[in-house]
Amino acid sequence: MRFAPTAQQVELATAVRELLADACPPETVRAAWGSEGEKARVDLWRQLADLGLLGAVLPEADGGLGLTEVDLVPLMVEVGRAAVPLPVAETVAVLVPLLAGRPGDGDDLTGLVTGNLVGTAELAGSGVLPWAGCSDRALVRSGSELRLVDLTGVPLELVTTVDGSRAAARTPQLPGTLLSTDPADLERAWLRGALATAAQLVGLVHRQLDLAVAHAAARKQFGVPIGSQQAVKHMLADVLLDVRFALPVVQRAAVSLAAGAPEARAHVAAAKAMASRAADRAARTTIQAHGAIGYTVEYDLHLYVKRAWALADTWGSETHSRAVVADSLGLPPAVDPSVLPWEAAR
Amino acid sequence: MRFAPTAQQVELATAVRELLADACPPETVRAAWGSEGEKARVDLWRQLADLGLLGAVLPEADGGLGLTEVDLVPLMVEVGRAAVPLPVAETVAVLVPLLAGRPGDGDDLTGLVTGNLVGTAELAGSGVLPWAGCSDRALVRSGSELRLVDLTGVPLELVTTVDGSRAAARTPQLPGTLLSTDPADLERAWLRGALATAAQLVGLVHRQLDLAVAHAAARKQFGVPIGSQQAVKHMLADVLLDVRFALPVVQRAAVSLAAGAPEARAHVAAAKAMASRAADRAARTTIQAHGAIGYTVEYDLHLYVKRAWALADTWGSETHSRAVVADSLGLPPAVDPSVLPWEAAR
Amino acid sequence: MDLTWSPAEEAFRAEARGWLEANVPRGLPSGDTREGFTAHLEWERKLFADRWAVVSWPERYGGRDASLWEWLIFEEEYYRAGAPQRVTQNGIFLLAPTVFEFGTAEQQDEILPRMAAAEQLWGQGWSEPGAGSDLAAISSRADKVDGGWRINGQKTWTTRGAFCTHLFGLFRTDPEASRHAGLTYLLVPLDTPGVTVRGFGRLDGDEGFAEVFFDDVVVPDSAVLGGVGQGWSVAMATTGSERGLTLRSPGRFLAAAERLRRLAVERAGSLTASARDGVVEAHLRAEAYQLFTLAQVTDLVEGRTPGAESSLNKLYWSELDIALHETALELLGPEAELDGPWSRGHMFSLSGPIYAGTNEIQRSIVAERLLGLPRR
Amino acid sequence: MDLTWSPAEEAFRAEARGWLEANVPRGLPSGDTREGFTAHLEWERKLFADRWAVVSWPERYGGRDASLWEWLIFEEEYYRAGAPQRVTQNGIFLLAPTVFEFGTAEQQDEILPRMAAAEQLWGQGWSEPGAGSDLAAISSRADKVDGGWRINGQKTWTTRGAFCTHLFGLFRTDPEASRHAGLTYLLVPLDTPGVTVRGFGRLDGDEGFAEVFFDDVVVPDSAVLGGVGQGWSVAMATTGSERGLTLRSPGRFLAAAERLRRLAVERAGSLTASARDGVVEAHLRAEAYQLFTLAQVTDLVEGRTPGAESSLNKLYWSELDIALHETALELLGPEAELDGPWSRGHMFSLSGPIYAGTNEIQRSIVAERLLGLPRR
Repeated sequence: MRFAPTAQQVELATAVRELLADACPPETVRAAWGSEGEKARVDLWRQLADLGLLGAVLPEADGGLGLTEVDLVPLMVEVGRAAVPLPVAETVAVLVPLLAGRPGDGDDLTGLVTGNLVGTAELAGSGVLPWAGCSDRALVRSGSELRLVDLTGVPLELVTTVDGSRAAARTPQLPGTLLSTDPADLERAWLRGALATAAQLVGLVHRQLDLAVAHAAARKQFGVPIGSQQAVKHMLADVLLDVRFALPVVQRAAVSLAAGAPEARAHVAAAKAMASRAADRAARTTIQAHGAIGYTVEYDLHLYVKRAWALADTWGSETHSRAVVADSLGLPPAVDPSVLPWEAAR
Repeated sequence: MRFAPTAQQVELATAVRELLADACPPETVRAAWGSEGEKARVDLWRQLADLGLLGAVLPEADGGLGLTEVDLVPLMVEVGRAAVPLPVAETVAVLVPLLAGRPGDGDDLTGLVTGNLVGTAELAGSGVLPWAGCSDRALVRSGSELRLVDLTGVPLELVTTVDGSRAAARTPQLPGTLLSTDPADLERAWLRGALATAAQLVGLVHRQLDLAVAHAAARKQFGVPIGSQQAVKHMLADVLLDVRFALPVVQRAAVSLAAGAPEARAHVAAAKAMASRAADRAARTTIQAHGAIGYTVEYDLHLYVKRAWALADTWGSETHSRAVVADSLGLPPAVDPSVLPWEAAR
Repeated sequence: MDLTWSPAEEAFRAEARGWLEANVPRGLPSGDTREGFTAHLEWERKLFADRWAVVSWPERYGGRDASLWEWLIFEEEYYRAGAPQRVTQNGIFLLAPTVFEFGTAEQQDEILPRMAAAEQLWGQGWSEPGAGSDLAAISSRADKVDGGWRINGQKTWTTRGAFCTHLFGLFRTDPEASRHAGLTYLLVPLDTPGVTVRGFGRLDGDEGFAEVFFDDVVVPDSAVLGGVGQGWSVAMATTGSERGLTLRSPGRFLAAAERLRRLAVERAGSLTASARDGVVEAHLRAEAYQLFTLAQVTDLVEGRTPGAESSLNKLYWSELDIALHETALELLGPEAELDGPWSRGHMFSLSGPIYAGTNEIQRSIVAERLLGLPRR
Repeated sequence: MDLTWSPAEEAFRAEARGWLEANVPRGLPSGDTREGFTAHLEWERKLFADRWAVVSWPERYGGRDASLWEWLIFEEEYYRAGAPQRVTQNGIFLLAPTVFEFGTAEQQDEILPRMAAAEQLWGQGWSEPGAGSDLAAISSRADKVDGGWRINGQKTWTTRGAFCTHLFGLFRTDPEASRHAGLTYLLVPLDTPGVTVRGFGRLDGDEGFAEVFFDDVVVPDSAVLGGVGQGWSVAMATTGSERGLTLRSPGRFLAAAERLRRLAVERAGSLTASARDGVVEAHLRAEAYQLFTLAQVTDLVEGRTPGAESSLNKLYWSELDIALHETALELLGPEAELDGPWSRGHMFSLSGPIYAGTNEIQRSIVAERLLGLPRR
């Protein structure tokens, strides 16, 4: 029993954090909202590739870092903290591990890990593909089949999203190559995406909290810093409480997934449920703690809040994730409460 | 349009409030927890009869005050504020109006309005009859029939309840006289009981709030009254917010019920749902605002908190009441969220 | 307790409903962009032309002398018909009550008809970078000059400021006086030399806010509303309006709760129990807000003034609005991240607990003034 | 990240489980009544006889020198087996860590074995009528006399005080010193002349609290724990224990969440969506609390001390405990008003956010010490 990251994991996360502090400051995220941000995105992707992050899960023999899901968690926390406007989670945690097991798709795999290709994924069947506008490949699902789509030359109907950096597009049936019909592949891909998303949400909450604390300590109203008022203190303490108790649940999910444990499905769902809730509450609270300043697009907070909103509802919303947990607990289905005691529920 | 109590209604409520301040102080409620309180209960019941409250809904020609459900709301608020340890709501709002329409039951009716008999009621079919230990008659339901039970001489299995003044008993099939098989009678009786319970909850919240405000203003910790701390201020402000917005919903339900409007069912359910929620939150909050003092039975707060808990879950819990509202809105039944996107809900 | 409308009130409702059904424009762009604002002005002018712009005002200013009850009915019908947000609202709901109460006859005759006709478009100039909820910290100053005042300083978070023609605001006219004292309420045409307006984006990205810079801006003595140095008490009257029932009429939330109900029915296939309960909650709260308001209007009509009660209104509607939109987003699921009326409404709702005095301040007001808890 | 137990730890678990399954008493009355307390003492003495009373203590005091990990395992098994609340807990979890850290060898040898054997039963004497969460406001005083101290004053909210034999508490030994200074930690046998104990009812009506009055009570110099005037820092060490992981082990909430799950399965016919979601929530939070604790114990084992983090524990378990019981009451419906384990558990849970420093105080500690927000 040792429930803490290893020194190596901490070291790698610190390296990623430092890289992203330089390479993905708020200006980069902001730029990604418009077409002028494309070059910054390409540069950033390249830097992530150079760090070895994109192929991190490949064995060292194949030029990777041999990382497991457990190792990825602290890295994805950093990707979230920086709100990297690229499908890092989808490429690193979903596409690369999937393609790595399939000798036939070597070119795409090489392209992704070297940073020549950007890969996104959407398995919920929502009809909207995030990061479509900045991606070359997309993993999609039709029924229970996994398909890989080459987005080059595919006409995309881009849509406006609340988080303007998401570069999302509507996806009517995309043409694609069949990757797998094995439901186990599909489930693993889903769980990896959900886990990486939960970890990003943890990072996003920390970023929002850092901004709110800095603002509340500096902003004076009525002659005192607003952060010296109990109301502000307590609302921000609750954000910390949520996220500090979400992180270990995310970490456990990674351990279960890496071990191939049958509990992985429920553990990932628990992680996503708690991270989504923490993120939703953090978004609302940190906007409130900022007052009108947080309610503008000139200030940086909104970049992180909007990413959190987007990620909270994808790869399994809180409600859906809780349904998975309920299922794992063997709970009977809910009954409708009777309307009046002598009338049966309708 | 004039959505406020009339001067007469205010006057009558004030009279009841003043009577109860004298006749039903906390000591009387506390005494009702033990058998030594029986005499106080009998005296109190007699005083309520003398005031004309017990037969208040009878026409003036029959010795009543000719009150409607609308008039009863402010009175029941006062009954709640004092936590009267007797089935006032059941007698005044449920039994008397039901019996008044039935010439055959004159003796019971006279007994109830003159204060010679105490009448309780339980229509949810919970298996527990509140106030059984201090009542002579009980209105119960079997299936959709209303029955009146003469409790005299019936052996009762008294049960310990959280609110020790409730004098509740388990009720295996009680023998009783058939009063009505008309579902409209049943529904009206239920709605009147639920409405009177909602009104009492409003009064109970105000009593808890008064105690908490007085305590918070007087109790000093860290050199200042705890009520000068934002955390305490805001939690008590929320209690006031809940109850101030619950009251008009209770009042509207009374208007609809008195008018025989088809919306009465949904409006009473809305009233009960909001009053129950306000009471549950008030109980938790006012205990917290009192600190350890509120967590003892020596201090009076618990008398009102425990009554609120009991009433919040009877005559339709918040969940059940909300189901009635959902039904009135024509909402489709809830679906179980899918577990994973490609798996149907179980 | 009488919850029925008189035949005259019912007739008023029928007339309003009929006119709105025939005239409400569909698919107007956001009023917080320049093009959208222009489109909205057309709607405002149509309202004015048919005397629906300011129903509760005297006829001579374009109103109908409607009672408070009729005003409530109009608002209910307005939102029920799906009519757009009023881009003139900061003028007609915040400034106008103050002009009626404190304005000179000349100010009333000059301002009110033009405001009703959407010729003068008024923005609010209260907040400053250093004075948000703490209004008394205002530092923009107006110095006395011959025949008028010279203004220097900066206002911010002026709603739709970039599209307005005029600004009302508080300025420090006595720099010696502390906090609440020494402030004056001034009316400033935004085309006065020395004024610079810069629009900026709200949370939804629309240019719904502006900063207004004053660089030796001179206004005449007649720009003073309600007396030199009286700005605080004059402004507080308007604050009451903003927090009270005028700005957030129950009709708005009743209509939103009904839209939410329809969304739930349309999306029955994804109506989870928690979303379904959220629809019930929105409906319960919207009706509670309506009923609370009816009680409050009864009090007003009978001469009892709400005072600190308006803080209860503001807490209730602002939190109801957020909860309602959160439920809508839950119903939309992954589509919630798409730009649309619900996601925009959600972002807009988040401003509710912030503006017009944060909800934290409102809770303290409730605790101190309604419950009598001690100040620090 | 290693979430597996070693073979030795698994063996320890198996041994504990086996013993508990064979020995846990069923249907014990509440330990907060006199008769119940006596019944619980039998259980405590059985635990001691088989060396399960204080597993983490040294063998010479009746323990097993168990590691923190083993202690966690024992607690998990203890609650999983449905074993009763420890009536000795205020001694073994609150006083004992302080005696280990600050006691003289004589004090350790005198107190610890008797405490473990449930011969000395210790109550906490911190709160006073005027000093609840604000412990530094203590006014009960101990004046120096020849060879000892003379105590006068009153303590209150002493858990199970009416059934205890000894009391540990803070007393003001230097009336000149302000607040935190001038306090001394004293150990007082309750049969000392001048001590009067009066039990009174907790929210559930049981005599779980006591007031303790001191009227010229003289204790010897050896009653001082940790040095004259050092009471505050000595007491804070114990406060850390009370808020931290020792008092509320995850096993307790895991077991409660599992009981709740079983209740939901048994009452499938009345399992509404909101109650069902409450069961999920209780499970999620209990597991999160367990995992958070595992991370914290890893830190402790590796020499990193939690400090203000213990406020996070206290906030989390106390609110989880209430939510869990509220869900149970929802499942019970009208039966919730009957006296029973769930309604009693609910009332008990409401003390969580109050004792050991209210949750309001804990939130301020989190904000100031973990987030770095400014004090007032």
